[in-house]
Amino acid sequence: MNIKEVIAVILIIAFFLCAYFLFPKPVEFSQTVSIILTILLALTLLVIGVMTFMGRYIERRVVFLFVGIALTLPFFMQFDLPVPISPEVQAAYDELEKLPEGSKVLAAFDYDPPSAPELQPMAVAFMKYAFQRGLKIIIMGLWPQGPQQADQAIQTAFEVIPELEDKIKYGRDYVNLGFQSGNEFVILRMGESFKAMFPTDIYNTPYDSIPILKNVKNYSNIDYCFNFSAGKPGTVEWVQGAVDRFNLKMSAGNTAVQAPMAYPYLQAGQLDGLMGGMAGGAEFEKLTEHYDKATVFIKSQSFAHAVVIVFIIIGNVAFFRGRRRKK
Amino acid sequence: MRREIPMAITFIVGFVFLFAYFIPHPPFNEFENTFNDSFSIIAAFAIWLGALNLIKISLVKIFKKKSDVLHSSFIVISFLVIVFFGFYDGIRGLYADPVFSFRDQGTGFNWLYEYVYSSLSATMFALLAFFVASASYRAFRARNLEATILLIAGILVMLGRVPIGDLMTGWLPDAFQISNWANWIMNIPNTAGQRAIMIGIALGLVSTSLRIILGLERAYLGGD
Amino acid sequence: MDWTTFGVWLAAVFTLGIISFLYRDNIFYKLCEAIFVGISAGYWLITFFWDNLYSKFYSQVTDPVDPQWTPWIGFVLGALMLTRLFEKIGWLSRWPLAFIIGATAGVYMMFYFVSNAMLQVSATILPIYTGSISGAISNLFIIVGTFCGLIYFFFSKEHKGAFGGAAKIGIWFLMATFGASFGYTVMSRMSLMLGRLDFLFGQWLGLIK
Amino acid sequence: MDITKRNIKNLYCVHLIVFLFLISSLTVFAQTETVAEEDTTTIFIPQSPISVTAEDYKYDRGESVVINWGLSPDDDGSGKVTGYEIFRSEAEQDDFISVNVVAPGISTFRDKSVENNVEYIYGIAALNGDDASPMTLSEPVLPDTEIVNWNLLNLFFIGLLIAGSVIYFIAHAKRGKKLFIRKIAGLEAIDEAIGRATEMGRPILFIPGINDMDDVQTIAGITILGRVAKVVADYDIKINMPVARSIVMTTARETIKEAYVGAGRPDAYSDNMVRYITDEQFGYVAAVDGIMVREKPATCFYLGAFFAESLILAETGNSVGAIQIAGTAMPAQLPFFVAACDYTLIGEELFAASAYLSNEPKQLGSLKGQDVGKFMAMAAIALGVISVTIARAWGGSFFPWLDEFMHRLFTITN
Repeated sequence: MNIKEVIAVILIIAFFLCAYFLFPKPVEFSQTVSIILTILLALTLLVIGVMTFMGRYIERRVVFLFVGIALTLPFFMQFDLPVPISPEVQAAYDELEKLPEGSKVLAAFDYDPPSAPELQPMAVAFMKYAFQRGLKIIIMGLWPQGPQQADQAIQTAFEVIPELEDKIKYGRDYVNLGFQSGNEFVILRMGESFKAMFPTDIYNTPYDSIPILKNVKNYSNIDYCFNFSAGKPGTVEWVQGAVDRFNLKMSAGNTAVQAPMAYPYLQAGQLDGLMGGMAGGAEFEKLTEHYDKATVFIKSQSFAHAVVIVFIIIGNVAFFRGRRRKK
Repeated sequence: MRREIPMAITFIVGFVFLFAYFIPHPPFNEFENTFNDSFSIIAAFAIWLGALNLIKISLVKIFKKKSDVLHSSFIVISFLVIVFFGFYDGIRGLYADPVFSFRDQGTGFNWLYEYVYSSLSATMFALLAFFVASASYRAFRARNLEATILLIAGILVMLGRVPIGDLMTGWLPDAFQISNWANWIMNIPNTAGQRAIMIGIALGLVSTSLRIILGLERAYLGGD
Repeated sequence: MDWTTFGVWLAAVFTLGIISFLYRDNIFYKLCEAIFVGISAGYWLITFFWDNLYSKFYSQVTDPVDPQWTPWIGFVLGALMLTRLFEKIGWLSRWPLAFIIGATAGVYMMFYFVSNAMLQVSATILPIYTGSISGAISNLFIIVGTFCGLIYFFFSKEHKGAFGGAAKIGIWFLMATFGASFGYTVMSRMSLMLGRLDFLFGQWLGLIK
Repeated sequence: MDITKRNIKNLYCVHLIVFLFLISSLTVFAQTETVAEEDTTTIFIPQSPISVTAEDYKYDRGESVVINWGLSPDDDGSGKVTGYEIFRSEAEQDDFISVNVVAPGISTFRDKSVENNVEYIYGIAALNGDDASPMTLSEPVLPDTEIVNWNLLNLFFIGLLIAGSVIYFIAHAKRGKKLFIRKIAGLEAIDEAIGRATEMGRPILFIPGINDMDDVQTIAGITILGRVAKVVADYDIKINMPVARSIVMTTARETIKEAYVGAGRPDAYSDNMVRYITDEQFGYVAAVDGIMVREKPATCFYLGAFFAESLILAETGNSVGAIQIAGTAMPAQLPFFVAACDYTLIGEELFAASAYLSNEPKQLGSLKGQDVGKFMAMAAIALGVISVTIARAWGGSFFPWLDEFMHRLFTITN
């Protein structure tokens, strides 16, 4: 470690301590400042592009730096962006709209904290919407932390809309069955009996003494299923195990990585609707008119995408330049 | 005999499980479940092999080779700490009233999970944001027609799925809006390509499975 | 300082420690990584112990009402797995391997065949005549794309002539698919970092409202 | 056909027509009546559904019953019937519970929540908002378990055809018939890649994905390892194989050990060639990354099921200048492998790899069998598309039937 690096580390620590103890909270940039910052960012990228064209290539840490800036700055900026609704999110929403009040919806939470940034906004919006619509929610998870994520989503929903907390009763309006290990085999066995897989809920209440689960034996008593999935087991397993075998009706919210793989199922009608990643979350928030995290994050997301695209172009400029040289 | 018995096991088990799919009658309908449970139990045994291996390597480094001492001792210590809380909370939970699980809120194990494990793994995961950007910068080149198609599809999807796409083309007629193009790419070429891959994988899987069941493929038993 | 605040600070330190790798490999990152490797190995050991060994074996076979015998299969095979620790009888560990591999082959064959082959073929049977030009074009693309994609995967015919041309079209569709996957992956990874930044600037520092 | 039988059939037709006529006139009558009723009171109780039948659903585990009923005469699309509620009771108990509600116009329901070998009676009531007609009851029904699921007959046949062609070509090749298999660049490159490691005196890194042995991709990766390990044992190249699953560790050790035994030098084998790191994805990747940077492998193989780590692995491998050969059936990870690796096996090619590398006729025969499967899929798509297009455009009777048949053939009913 040289002296410059030591100073840099000290400065960074000082910055975070100042931010923790001294900064006014929350920090917000005015619109003018936001626009100036955006223009500055664009200009530096342009300079890098020109430099590359001249033959001076940047190292990858510069890319890291720009991605970091593009992700962080919009948190503090004041502007709104239009969110277009894609047909598959609209379809998911429409299917939910069609359900009459009191319909039983199985909500399968198959993700963990590392993938929560993408899926939690959808989950919160879904909970808010479902509770306001009076849908009955049965929560379960094939990932150990899924049910905890569901609990957090419900807590957030209650914090944002306080009147829900009085209206919604555990056991009557929703139940959390908890986690069960066994991946796709849990899905298959639930086709015969939910109770066999979840003898009690997460609080050790016996299955039969939970009001919402009265007359719920298996998928045939479920009106709809919504799956939040970050990998395996997830939407693919639900489609193979529950939709194809037991004709369950289902929509899914997926991390963006998973989403492209789900499109063939969507086109084949095995899935009704699909929300992919942060964009899907933002669209769903717009449809349900509960603006929250995803609507804020989508701004950073846009900036980051723009930066990545610019770097792809810069990379290709360097590539073509190098190729012409060789010739 | 050392090779024949495992091959016989593979053959019998493979065939029985395959045909169980068509037979809803007990006990065949339970076979998938039995396999899954057995696999879980075997995995629970096997992980001891793995964990012991990891700890052995770390201890050898600390005491014999004297290299990476700090690094290896952190591995051993953090391993022992979470294993201790895992067993302690788990056993405590069994005898408590009401019964609780080792991963319930308020246990030491859960605290370690929430603040140590999950923040470390989430950040590791999040580093990919930077790596994906640098990979885009360094690897995604329009080398030939195929690579160009990949790039164009990728860029259109990236633009179309976030609001900037609409900011750029929102004033144009529907057919020229990037978000519509992105939707089209996702729903048409992507579906077609994924489908070809899926059908291919399914067939490859059938053929590989058959080779395994028939005993043609036995590298896992040490080749021929 | 209560445990939660301490936990948030600790998490923030670990988060910054891992991020510091972006500058270059350093001691701070190495220690975070070591803790991570140790913690995660222990985490899975514990999870497997309670979720699999305890609830799928012990509590099943000792059930006072309806004790099961099938978990013993897994137990015996699992125990055979541990024979690897002893040189002489280590070859017995091939039995559980043979069981796992045979069963995997048998169980997943039909699973995948139904969802990934049969139903996808059925879903590709689309009319080219739909009454609207855009619908017809879309369906035609799906059909041609799937068809040519399959041609690309043919092993027993050289990619030459018309066949080669079709395989080429297949590759284009595969590349468009990969492009779409790539775009979505970028989106996904950015979101993950947003989650960590939200933790740092929101939950920890409280700078975001 | 027997003449009397046909006559009887005709007689049925006449009966049916008379019956339908009666029903429709009844509906008209009922309609006028209800309009009058609606004027006086807002409560309207629809007429009960006619004739309810309940039958055991065939070829299942005795877990479902199919109920059919004739629509309530009031259910004419005018909205006077808002749905049907299905009730069920165990026979001789008269304790009806509501099973489900279906939309108007629907006259069938499959109750999948019954117990095997318990006798049930079903009742269907027509609904109008909160009001319901009296129930029409069915005869008792006993859900039963069948031995074979004949609904899967189409799957069985298609599966048999494909499995059969795989086995046929294996047998065919065994008899010594020559089979042509096109060159797969990624697999041709494996020998070259191993050779490079020998020349440079650097190790080979082999990653079989991060899934466990219960994923066929991992098995495919291990079978390729079997081929690679033979060469490795012959030339005594250092192989380094960090793994994320304990069972994979065991299997991989077994595989490499046998390769060394086969090469006649069991003493050169060491368990340290295969190391378990951790089941945790990123803990594992971080460690593998470290290994790559420190040991600078000449060649990296990534063959198996990969997730997010593919990007990091491929990038790091690229930066240490290794030749990289990747193969996976995870579509989301393929773009990164395609972009950053020298050769990539896409989906099915991964499964074909070990057969291809073995160069044994019987293994290659199975690839030919796979091709037959693809050909069948393509033929089915072509035939189906033609029939559905003609059916849509011109109608007729044959093509709609063919279209229906093709869809049926490739659909699974449960």
